Amino acid sequence: MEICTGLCALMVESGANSGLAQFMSLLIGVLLVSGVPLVTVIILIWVERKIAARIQDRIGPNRVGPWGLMQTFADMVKLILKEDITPTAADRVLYNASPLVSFASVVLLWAVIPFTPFHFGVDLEIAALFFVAVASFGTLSVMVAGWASNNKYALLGAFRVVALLVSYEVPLVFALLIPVMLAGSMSLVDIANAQSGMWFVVLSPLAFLIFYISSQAETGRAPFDLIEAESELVAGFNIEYSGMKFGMFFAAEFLHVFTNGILMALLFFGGWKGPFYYESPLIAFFWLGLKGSIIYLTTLWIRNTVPRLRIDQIMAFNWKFLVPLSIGNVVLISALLKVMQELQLSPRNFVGASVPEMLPTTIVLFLSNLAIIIYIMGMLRKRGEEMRVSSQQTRRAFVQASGSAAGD
Amino acid sequence: MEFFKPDLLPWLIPVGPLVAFLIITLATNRSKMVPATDHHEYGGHHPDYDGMEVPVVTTRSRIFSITIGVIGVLWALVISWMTIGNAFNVHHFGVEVLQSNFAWMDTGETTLNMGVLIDPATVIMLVMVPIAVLMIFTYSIGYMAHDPRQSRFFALISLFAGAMLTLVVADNVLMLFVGWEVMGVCSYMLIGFWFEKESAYKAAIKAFTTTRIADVVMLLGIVYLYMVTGTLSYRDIMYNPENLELLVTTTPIIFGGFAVSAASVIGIFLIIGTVGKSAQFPLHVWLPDAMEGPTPVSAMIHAAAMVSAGIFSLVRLYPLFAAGGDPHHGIMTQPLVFMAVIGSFTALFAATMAVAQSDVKAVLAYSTISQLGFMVAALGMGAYIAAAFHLITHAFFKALLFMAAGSVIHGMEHGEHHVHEHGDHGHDDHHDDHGHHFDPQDMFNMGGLRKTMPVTFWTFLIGGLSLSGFPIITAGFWSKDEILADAWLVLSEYGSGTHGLVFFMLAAAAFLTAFYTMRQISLTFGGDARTEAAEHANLGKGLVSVTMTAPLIILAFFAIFAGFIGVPTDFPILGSIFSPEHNAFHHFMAESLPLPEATAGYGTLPDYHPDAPPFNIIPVATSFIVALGGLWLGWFMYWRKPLKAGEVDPMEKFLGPLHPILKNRYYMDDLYIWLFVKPSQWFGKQVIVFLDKGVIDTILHVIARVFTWLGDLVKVLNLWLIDGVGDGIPIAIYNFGGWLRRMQTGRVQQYMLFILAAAVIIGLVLVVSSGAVTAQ
Amino acid sequence: MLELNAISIGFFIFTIFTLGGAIGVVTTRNLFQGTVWLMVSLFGIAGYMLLLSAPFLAAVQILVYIGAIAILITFAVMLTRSVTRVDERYIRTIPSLIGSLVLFLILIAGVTIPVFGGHEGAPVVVKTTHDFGLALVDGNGYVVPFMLASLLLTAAMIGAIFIARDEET
Amino acid sequence: MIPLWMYLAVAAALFSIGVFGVLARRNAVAILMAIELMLNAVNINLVAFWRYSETNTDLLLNGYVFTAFILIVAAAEAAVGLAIIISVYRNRRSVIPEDAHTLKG
Repeated sequence: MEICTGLCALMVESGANSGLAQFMSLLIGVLLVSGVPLVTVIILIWVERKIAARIQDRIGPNRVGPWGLMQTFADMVKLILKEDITPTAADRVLYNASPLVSFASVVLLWAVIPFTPFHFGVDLEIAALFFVAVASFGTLSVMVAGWASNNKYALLGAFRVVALLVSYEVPLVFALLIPVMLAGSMSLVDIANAQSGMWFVVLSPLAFLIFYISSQAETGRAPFDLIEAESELVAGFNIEYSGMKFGMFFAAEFLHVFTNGILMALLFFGGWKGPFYYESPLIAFFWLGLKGSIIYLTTLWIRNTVPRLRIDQIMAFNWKFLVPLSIGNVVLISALLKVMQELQLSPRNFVGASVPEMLPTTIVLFLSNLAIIIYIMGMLRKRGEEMRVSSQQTRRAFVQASGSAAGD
Repeated sequence: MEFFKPDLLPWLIPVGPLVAFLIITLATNRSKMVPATDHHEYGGHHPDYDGMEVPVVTTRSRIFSITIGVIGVLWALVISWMTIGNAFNVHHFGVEVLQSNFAWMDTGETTLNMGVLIDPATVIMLVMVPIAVLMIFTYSIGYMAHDPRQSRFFALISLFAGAMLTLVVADNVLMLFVGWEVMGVCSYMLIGFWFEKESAYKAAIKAFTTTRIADVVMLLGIVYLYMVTGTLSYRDIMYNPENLELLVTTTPIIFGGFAVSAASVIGIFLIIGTVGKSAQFPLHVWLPDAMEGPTPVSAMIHAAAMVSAGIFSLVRLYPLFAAGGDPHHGIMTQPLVFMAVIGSFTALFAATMAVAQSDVKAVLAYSTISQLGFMVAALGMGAYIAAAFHLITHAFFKALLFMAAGSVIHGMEHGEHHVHEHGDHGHDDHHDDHGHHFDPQDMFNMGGLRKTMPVTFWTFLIGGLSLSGFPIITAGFWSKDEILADAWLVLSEYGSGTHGLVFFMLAAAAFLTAFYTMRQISLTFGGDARTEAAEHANLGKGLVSVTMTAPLIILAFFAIFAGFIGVPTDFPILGSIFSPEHNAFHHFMAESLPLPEATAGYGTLPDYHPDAPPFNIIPVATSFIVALGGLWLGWFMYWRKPLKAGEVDPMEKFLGPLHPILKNRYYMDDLYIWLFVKPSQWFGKQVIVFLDKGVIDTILHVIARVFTWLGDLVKVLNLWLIDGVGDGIPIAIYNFGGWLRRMQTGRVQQYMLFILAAAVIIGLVLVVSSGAVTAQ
Repeated sequence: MLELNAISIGFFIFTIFTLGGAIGVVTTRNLFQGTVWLMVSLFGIAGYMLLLSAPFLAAVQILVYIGAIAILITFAVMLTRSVTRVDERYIRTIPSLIGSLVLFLILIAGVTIPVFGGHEGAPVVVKTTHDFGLALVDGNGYVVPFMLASLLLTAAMIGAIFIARDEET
Repeated sequence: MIPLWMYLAVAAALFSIGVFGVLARRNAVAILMAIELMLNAVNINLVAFWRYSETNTDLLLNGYVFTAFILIVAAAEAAVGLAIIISVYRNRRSVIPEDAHTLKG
């Protein structure tokens, strides 16, 4: 921000129209902020490939540059040089526009992400809402891409994606409401600041879990990766895309995952809070990056180890489990918060407080969340046992039947 | 609870029986259809029911109805006692009373209030009515045990009791009248309860119409009272000297020429109401016929409720009757004279008829009329308290007597049934052999019942002695003695005139009372059985007989001891035992009259607070003589040498040609038939022949002709004028609609285009006009 | 008259978005493209709301219109795809065009000619989203309409599901 | 600062375009989209009036709140409208309101 205002002043001094200068400097600020994710994604692709390889007992990229660091640049060059195909039956405008929208929807998110307490694109008072709103662009781009390709598989993939994204947006938003309620603000800066005493992940682990699962689905990573579902849909909605257009979808997905990591770090893990974060913006930025990266790594871990689910399983899991759970969680926490507000125990009273001051609040909220989790776990275990028993019975019946058949 | 405030509690008293009535009527009155047989006691088998199915109440409904009815009465009893307790807590009760009311409707300048009032008169009724009613209910459990309509019976007597209690707690004449009329309806339905019997439904109609005549007159009195005073509340009229004086000084419009005051006219009108309700001469004819109802109903009507209500209303309104005169100093007003004449005449008149009756209940019915005559006469002499006293004691012993008589009848029926079952001839041909129906109520069929029904005998004896006024030990003696004492006071101090005769007439009536009572006891219980049925008469065993004997015992207690609350203070020996300071009943009751201080300033009003009549040996001796003499004569004629079967009544020989007259009730019924019924029938017939068929029909026919002709004319007009117009308009509308419907294309966007066009036109108009306005 | 600054430049950009998108919606032959044009138009309107310092409304506008309604319309377009290729775009083109134009002229006259209410109010102090949230749950504010609106939405959703449900399933 | 009338003018234009779309388009979905345009024109007006004309008392957020409610109503309307369109389509294989004129006079 300081850079923007400084630049603006400079331009006005050098004789430019003040309004125009303002506009231009804003434009430059926007470019600066969106530059961060653009650079990040280049590294991310390498990291992802490397880690996936290690988990799958491979080496991963190792030829281009030291440890294969330059592999991404090589790929970029390849993608740019590739022939840019537009199918003749496709809707030309939309076909070309959708990768842009897809990538833009992720980059737009970075506008509200505070890198340090004082370095951010814009501190919107509705940042959380902005996050949800912008996420809908992602849905849109997928839809448009699938339709504009004029390809059967692409359209089917697009339908699946839209169903998935729209469905999982519900628990996502409900989970997002919890930190908003705890902090009493939708601004990400305020939310991060409210966690100086205790991270919200401790106050509300359930909300974090829901958010984590939903965002995994939102980004379309395994076990929710039936967007692509290579075995069924060949490549999903982007089947007709090639060259840099495909690269943009690709990059957008990778970036989206990392962005979600950063967002979770901000919402649940105190953002840039860490030892000495106030000493220098770089240290604060380092903590944020570290936390985001750890979360990112866990998602990678999950992606590479868990098998894909069927669409009906995904939908049932969402509508029959996650949505009721998230609604119940919101209702319970909000009622609890109202009571605690009366008792002067609400987290809002402890913005910038230390850990001991925050302790009573923490204990109450954590225990309440724990109670729900234990209840849910018990329910799930019972259900699982029932299913196990029934499957065993089926198997036994089958074995008996075959055994008797053999006896005859 | 708001309702447990003493002032509001009386509202709850009638609620119990009334709710019981509703519940029984709506919920527990379930019947099942069974083929009609002789075993159902419809008060006699009805020939029309042969081969038909008749409704018989189910056992469960029977039990529920009984339970609910008894609970309702118990409720009334408990609340009454609580109310009485509250009343005794009130300081200077009588001047201060328990009351609450609310405005029911506005009638111009005045407001008609509904409310409850607990004053001494109410309290004594609340002592008597619930106990008597409860006894009657208990008795009915057994008495009606085989009746196919027992639920209905309990519903009706519950309503009856509720109406009576409403009447008792009412604080105004209108509410009293409401209870009064509801009782009239109930009495109609209960007297005609066994409507299969022709005599029963005729008796019901007779009772209803007779009392209605009186009620209409009474309503006139009430209306006039309201017109003059603008209120109907007892306290506002009877306890308010201003209103009383207003009544006395007002000259009525219609009877102004007869030198009477409004108070007199109203009083006489109201008394006529009582004459009907309490069966005084000449409207007494309904009451003996009312014996057609079940015996508990007779007890209800004659003792606890209906006739008492008549006397109670007179007691209530007494200050009105006495206003303008001074009965304690020999100045009698017209209503008092009216009451004295009617009452004393009725007392003697009914007593003479009673001696010649052979029906066990008819004797009691005439006895009731006679005793009510005593009370009315007492009121006519200003013996307000004595009347109330006799009302209470009479209620107890007359209820006892009726129920004992009912037991006797029940026992006789039982005996007859027994005879049939064990007789030589078969059950079926019994009716063919005996043309006439066996009458279980005829005393000449009885005799010797003291052996088979000892409890009934002893209680009947107690009741009978109380009725006769057996000296000292019975309640009847004390109350009757007080009436005679008052009558003697009037006679001795103010001598001649109409009131002079009262004492002698009442004394004669008392003598006859003792005589016919002893006659009845002797014929019923004395000697040996005159028929087979009487020999086997009993009440059976088990719960039924208990419910029919227990009330008798309880009432017998009251029939003896109720009198001791009113022993005169200066009566030798006993006075100092029971009334050391003052006559308790007298002292209590006198408070419900206006205080002397209150009426002192009003010249036309008497001193309402009389002292108890001083002790005088003459009336007491008279009481002794008439009671014992009458009893002795009865004993001499009937008990000493009991009648054999088939032997004629010694009275027939003794009275000679007078006996048929008395037995046929002085031919009063026939007289009424010739005097009223036949002329009205004749008149009705003439109306049919001349007025209806002759005059009205002719006019109608002419009018009809004219209109038929007119109709033809109009029809012609109709065809071308009205039809032309009437058809033309719809056709025009139809055509227009057909043209218009082409606009209705069903295309929604076209409609919207129309809307837009309209909006644009309106917008243009607005723009142009507001632009023009602003431009100026 | 109008100084050239970020806001005015934004206004013009958004105007192009809004009106261009709207014209696209009513003129395009391809309905799917129509939905995309609709989104463009709605995006412009969200921009207006940002300019009018109602960022919450802007975000909700995007969330609800682009994220929900437009997607819904897209689905409807695809579900009714077999007949969406209607040869004639318009019916009653001329009367509709005339009517719309007259309406537009009247409205423009209303808003521009000062006589008809072209009143210039000074921008007032801006309320924040916080105020808005408080007003929605305030007993003196809009809590009853708010609840009614939520009820309406629930009812509409249930009704929509009921209407669109396949009879066989 | 942008004057109020500019917003109003844009809204008027948008509204008129919406009206044209509603009246002239044949496809029901297109009509629905045009209705959305009209609603949004109203939204612009409401927010603009709120921003420019509302007096600054404590709780006066009428324009703002109205806009929010219109969003809600629009969502409900779109859901129900599309449901009806799909239902009609299922029954008549047509999404053209002109064809659904059973109620014609």
